[in-house]
Amino acid sequence: MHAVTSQHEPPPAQLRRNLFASMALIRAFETRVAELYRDGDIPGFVHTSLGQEAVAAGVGLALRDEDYLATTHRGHGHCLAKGVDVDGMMGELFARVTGLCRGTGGSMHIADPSHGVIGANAIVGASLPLAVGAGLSSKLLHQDRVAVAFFGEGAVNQGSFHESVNLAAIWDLPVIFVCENNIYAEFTDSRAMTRVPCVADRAAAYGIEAHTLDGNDADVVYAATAAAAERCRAGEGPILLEAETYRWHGHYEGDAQPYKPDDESLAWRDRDPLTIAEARLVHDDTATAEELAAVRADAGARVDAAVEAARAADVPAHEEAFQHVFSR
Amino acid sequence: MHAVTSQHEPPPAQLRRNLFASMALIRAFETRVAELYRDGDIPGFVHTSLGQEAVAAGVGLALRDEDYLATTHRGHGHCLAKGVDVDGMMGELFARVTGLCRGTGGSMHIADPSHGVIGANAIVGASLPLAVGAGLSSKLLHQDRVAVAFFGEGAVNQGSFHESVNLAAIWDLPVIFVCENNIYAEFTDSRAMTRVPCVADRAAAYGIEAHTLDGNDADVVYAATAAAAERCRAGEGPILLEAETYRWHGHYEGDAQPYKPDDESLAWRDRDPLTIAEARLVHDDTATAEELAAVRADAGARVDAAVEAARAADVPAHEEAFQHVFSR
Amino acid sequence: MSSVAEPQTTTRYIDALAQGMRTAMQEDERVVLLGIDVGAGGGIFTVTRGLHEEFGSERVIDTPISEMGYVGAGVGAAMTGLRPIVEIMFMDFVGVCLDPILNQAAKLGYMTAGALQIPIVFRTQTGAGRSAGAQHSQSLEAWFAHVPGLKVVMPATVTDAHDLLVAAVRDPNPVVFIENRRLYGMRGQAGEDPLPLGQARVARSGDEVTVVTWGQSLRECLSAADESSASLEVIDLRSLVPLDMETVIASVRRTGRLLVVHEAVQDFGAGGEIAARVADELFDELRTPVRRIGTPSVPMPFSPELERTLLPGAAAIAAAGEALLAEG
Amino acid sequence: MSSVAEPQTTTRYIDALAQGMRTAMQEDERVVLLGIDVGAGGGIFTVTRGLHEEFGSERVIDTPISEMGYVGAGVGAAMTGLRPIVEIMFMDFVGVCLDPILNQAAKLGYMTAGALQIPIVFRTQTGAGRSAGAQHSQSLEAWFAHVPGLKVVMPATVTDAHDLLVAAVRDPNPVVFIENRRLYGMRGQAGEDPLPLGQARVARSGDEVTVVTWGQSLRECLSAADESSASLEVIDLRSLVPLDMETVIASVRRTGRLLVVHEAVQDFGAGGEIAARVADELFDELRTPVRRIGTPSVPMPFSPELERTLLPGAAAIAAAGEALLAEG
Ligand SMILES: Cc1ncc(C[n+]2csc(CCOP(=O)(O)OP(=O)(O)O)c2C)c(N)n1
Ligand SMILES: Cc1ncc(C[n+]2csc(CCOP(=O)(O)OP(=O)(O)O)c2C)c(N)n1
Ligand SMILES: [Mg+2]
Ligand SMILES: [Mg+2]
Repeated sequence: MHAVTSQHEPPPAQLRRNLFASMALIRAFETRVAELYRDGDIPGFVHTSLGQEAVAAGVGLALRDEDYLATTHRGHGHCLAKGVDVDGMMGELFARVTGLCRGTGGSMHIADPSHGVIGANAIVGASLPLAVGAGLSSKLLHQDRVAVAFFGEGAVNQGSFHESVNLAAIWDLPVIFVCENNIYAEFTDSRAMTRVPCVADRAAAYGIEAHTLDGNDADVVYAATAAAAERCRAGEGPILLEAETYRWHGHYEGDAQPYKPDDESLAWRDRDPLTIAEARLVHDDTATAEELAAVRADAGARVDAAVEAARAADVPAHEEAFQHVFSR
Repeated sequence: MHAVTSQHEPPPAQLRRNLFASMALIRAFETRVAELYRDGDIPGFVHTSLGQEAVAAGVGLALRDEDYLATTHRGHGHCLAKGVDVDGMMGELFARVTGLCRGTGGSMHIADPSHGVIGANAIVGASLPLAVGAGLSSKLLHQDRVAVAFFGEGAVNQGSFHESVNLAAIWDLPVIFVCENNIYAEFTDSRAMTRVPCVADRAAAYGIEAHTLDGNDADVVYAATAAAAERCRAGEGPILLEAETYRWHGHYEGDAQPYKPDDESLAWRDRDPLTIAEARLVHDDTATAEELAAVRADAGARVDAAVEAARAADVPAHEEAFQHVFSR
Repeated sequence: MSSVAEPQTTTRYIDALAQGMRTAMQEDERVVLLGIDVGAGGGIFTVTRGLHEEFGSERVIDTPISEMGYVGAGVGAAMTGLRPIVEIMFMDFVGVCLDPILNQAAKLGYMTAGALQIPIVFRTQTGAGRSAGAQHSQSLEAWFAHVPGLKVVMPATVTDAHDLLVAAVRDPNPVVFIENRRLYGMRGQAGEDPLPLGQARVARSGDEVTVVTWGQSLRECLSAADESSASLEVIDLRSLVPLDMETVIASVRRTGRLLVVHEAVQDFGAGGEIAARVADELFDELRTPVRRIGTPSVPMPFSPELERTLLPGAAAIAAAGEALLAEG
Repeated sequence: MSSVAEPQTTTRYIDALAQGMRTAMQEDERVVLLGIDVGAGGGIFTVTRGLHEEFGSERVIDTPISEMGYVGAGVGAAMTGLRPIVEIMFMDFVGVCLDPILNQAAKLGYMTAGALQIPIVFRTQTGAGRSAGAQHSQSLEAWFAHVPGLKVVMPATVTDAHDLLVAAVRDPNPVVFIENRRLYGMRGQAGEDPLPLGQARVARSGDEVTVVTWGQSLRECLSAADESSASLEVIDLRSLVPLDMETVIASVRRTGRLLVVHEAVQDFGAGGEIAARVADELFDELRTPVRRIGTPSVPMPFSPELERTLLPGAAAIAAAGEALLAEG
């Protein structure tokens, strides 16, 4: 792993508790989704973000509700942390009318513009230009909104990364490029796909500031994002944050991950973002172990309720297939 | 302009005379082509490389006949320096059957695989992946050939630049990326389209060696290319050369260039690559002024002959339109 | 729009386009222009000349040569409150920026069950016949018409250049707006009264053969109507999506004969759709088979002679009309 | 290939594809594979499993997520002596890598009057019906068939998966080779005897209605033939370019009725071309109008129920056949 630094103030106590709660919700959601998918309850492709909860929570909580967020095939956590409704998300995964997209989108395409989420994207690298456009809107409409593009380290090799970061740079747009470097892109160790040790180093080509962060420490991610958002709102242009983290599960649910060395997986499991947060919260008396266990239990119950609601909901009627092809 | 260094040995005397002859041929060709286009003798779009002769000559003469070269809409000089036949080129610009492509390609699409030229390209940035592929062939077929991709500084903002340089880097391919930085992309000052002062700096994102060169000094370009080709043949992977130069004419013939400051144009005219070479050749007694004048006159005569031959040649017959859509 | 010479005091197609953008920008502040050299340079074909001065660099935005990035940013901006007009300089360049059109703009409205609206106009131009070569001559409207969620508009007259452009900007959906550069200098009546998209126009009445066309081929069809001994009714479709089949069917019901003409390659072109629909719906009423005239399946050659060989012209259209009449 | 259960000892479509690549790689050293995770990972659908072990990493090459770069490099490699098979993981991803196919591979042979040959296979797959969402479900074969210079092949049987792939690699031209992932598990007769491209196959004889189809729709058509009270003659086109109209015409001449079926969107799809040609050529012989069945103009929704609503299935095909018979 690359040297990691954080030059920012840690977040205050309540916020740290909220970060934990957000991670707990994502953990519960993704754990449950993995089971549901295994059991054939959810159709399509599913990519979970287990192990990466700190990035989602740290970024999501540092943003305002009206800030924009464009995400990827691995976007459940990002949406949850941004405040998107759990029932709406679960309903969407179940392809029910209660889903945020009424069943037309699915896991890879969850969107909720009412919370600034302008879409999850199944095209690697496509989130970046969209976020640049959202940043352009914010700037030209004088809206003080920040736009975040999430993407993986694999997406950095797409031309759209290059073009988008450069555009945001020359136009001084309020865009935060958040690269979740979980080392793998599908079955490929991304370190073999570049000669450069970390993604943040590649930002130099665009003349923008970039930081490599411990992506399993929500406090660190939060602080860096909050600082970046402030910069953006001050009109100082884009910034790139590389969050080093790890994908616990396979690329998609069902992938047995033969390509990962065991010791690597184990070492990262030891760096569970929830455990890290938990230990620190308890250690500095911000919360008790019991309180945190209750938070986890609440999250589980919340997700259970969402699953029940989704199961009970209707599937879309035949005619819905033909709606919304065009707006009127 | 950016600081320019050359750490290579200057080329020997005969080679320097050849570099001058190559530049003289390009100068004569492009000057004549500009006139012919103005007079309506050549159809389509024409982009000349007047002022940039030293890059073409320096690169072209440092390569072997079998080395590959992929070029751009502004590629006449590159082809000439690589040894492509003047009659075939002029015939192509006139859309005659004597043209290298029998009139199907034209100025933007001159190609001559028999000299390694795998095509001029009217899509900005498209030369790079093609050269990467040629480098891949050379490597896998153990051919010891080098592949050169020419492109402008404007093309650096295309995703294909990013993807191609990275591919060549991770696969250690024998590819020389030659960026002709003539400051402008069409009517746009490219310095406004990046925050980074020079293209060579952007190569750091791929972990490859890069040099910024005085692109109006053919000796410098030659030496750098020869060294790069040697590296490539030794299996040490790709390299990027940024040749700083200037486009004397408009983006296309006919463009009045209102966007260029007069003093800038004048300053670069003072740095005429032929004059630079001439002065040095005469100064160190490698050639006399008379000899060099004769070289220029010969070049002019060669081009005149090509024009006459092209004028006299047939246009392709109707049926030729339908040939070569597929190979058999 | 007839082939009779127009008075020189009327407007040029190119000015009507500029006026269309001006109208749209005046009536809605959220309309912005993005593209390569659309700003200070006024556009490579001078289409946007004057708009930068009038509306400033916040609304008329020069981009780097990063089509994937800026077209995608346009889509992101359209989702978040702007109404961008994004220029893709040549239609052939969609090869480097298709994803934002195909997978983002066309689908995100549907995939979010209407939560996202994407009011964007992709302005581009096509047009063979001036030796621009195979990479600068393609008419690909059929591709876009085949993608659910995109509207596809091709103005064939000066009036429509203005009116359809304004209508496209007012439309809340993504519109691919395809100009033809061979029409840029054409003079005609200035438009002012935009209709909603999707209404074909009987450009010339006749009663023996219906000729359906769009874009620059309209001129050829009108000339053919002048020349032909058959009485041709010429219909300008104006848009492929929405497709006004009613006007077509009504005409063919009267004439009993149909010829579909387009500049695009005939094989698997949009003409097949029109032909198939009419041959189906009017099976019992057609006097003769539906015929199509398009470019043969050949990349467009540079040679002016070969290009003329391939492009559908007035004489061939007139002859085809007469042949149909002779058939039955 | 009929809908009757096949013995489990026969080969799967996916293995036939692998065997096709193996055959091609064994018979010609210049054949190499390029794509995301095609190597050590064996392909996201396991299509290339085993090939990396067998042929090594010089011939089975894992790429970064840089489609524009590696597809373009494949084209460059094809021009310079290799015969690459380049995988584009989902057909939808052509949005990020179309230029090398559209503007390079399809045109450079023609534009060089045959001096360059480009023997490359673009392997890709499509196939809706498994809730992959709108960005992972598109069938865009009509696009490629509309581009002169590309061959377009769609194997519908296990035998053809092998044979057409080998034939595609042997062909000296660029071939877009479109698999359907819903066929991957299908069992059938292993192929071994490649025919040249361009020969349609009567998959099932009948004498009342000709049904022309390709790709996975063949299965639906064969089931429809089983179910339908009309006698359907089912023709598998196998390739759109070259297009074997003779087989189609011969059949329709006998039956007097034609139904064209494809999974792609019906509007402006390839079915229009077939329908238009037959309606023209057999104007006097058709008993009923030519009908088409494709997907309605809607982005493919995630919901399994909505997806089923849209995709052409055996029941609808059987009914359409019967309706034609009832009509005349
Ligand atoms: C343009 C494109 N190419 C390939 C894919 C297939 N694909 C989906 S996810 C993925 C890996 C992405 O890796 P990374 O960006 O690191 O994200 P992660 O999955 O690790 O979160 C690939 C190759 C795709 N969806 N889009
Ligand atoms: C993909 C694409 N976008 C835009 C263009 C239009 N275009 C042709 S040349 C050019 C400028 C290229 O600038 P640069 O790369 O610096 O090369 P130069 O002309 O200076 O040699 C542009 C924008 C194109 N041909 N292809
Ligand atoms: Mg990753
Ligand atoms: Mg330039």
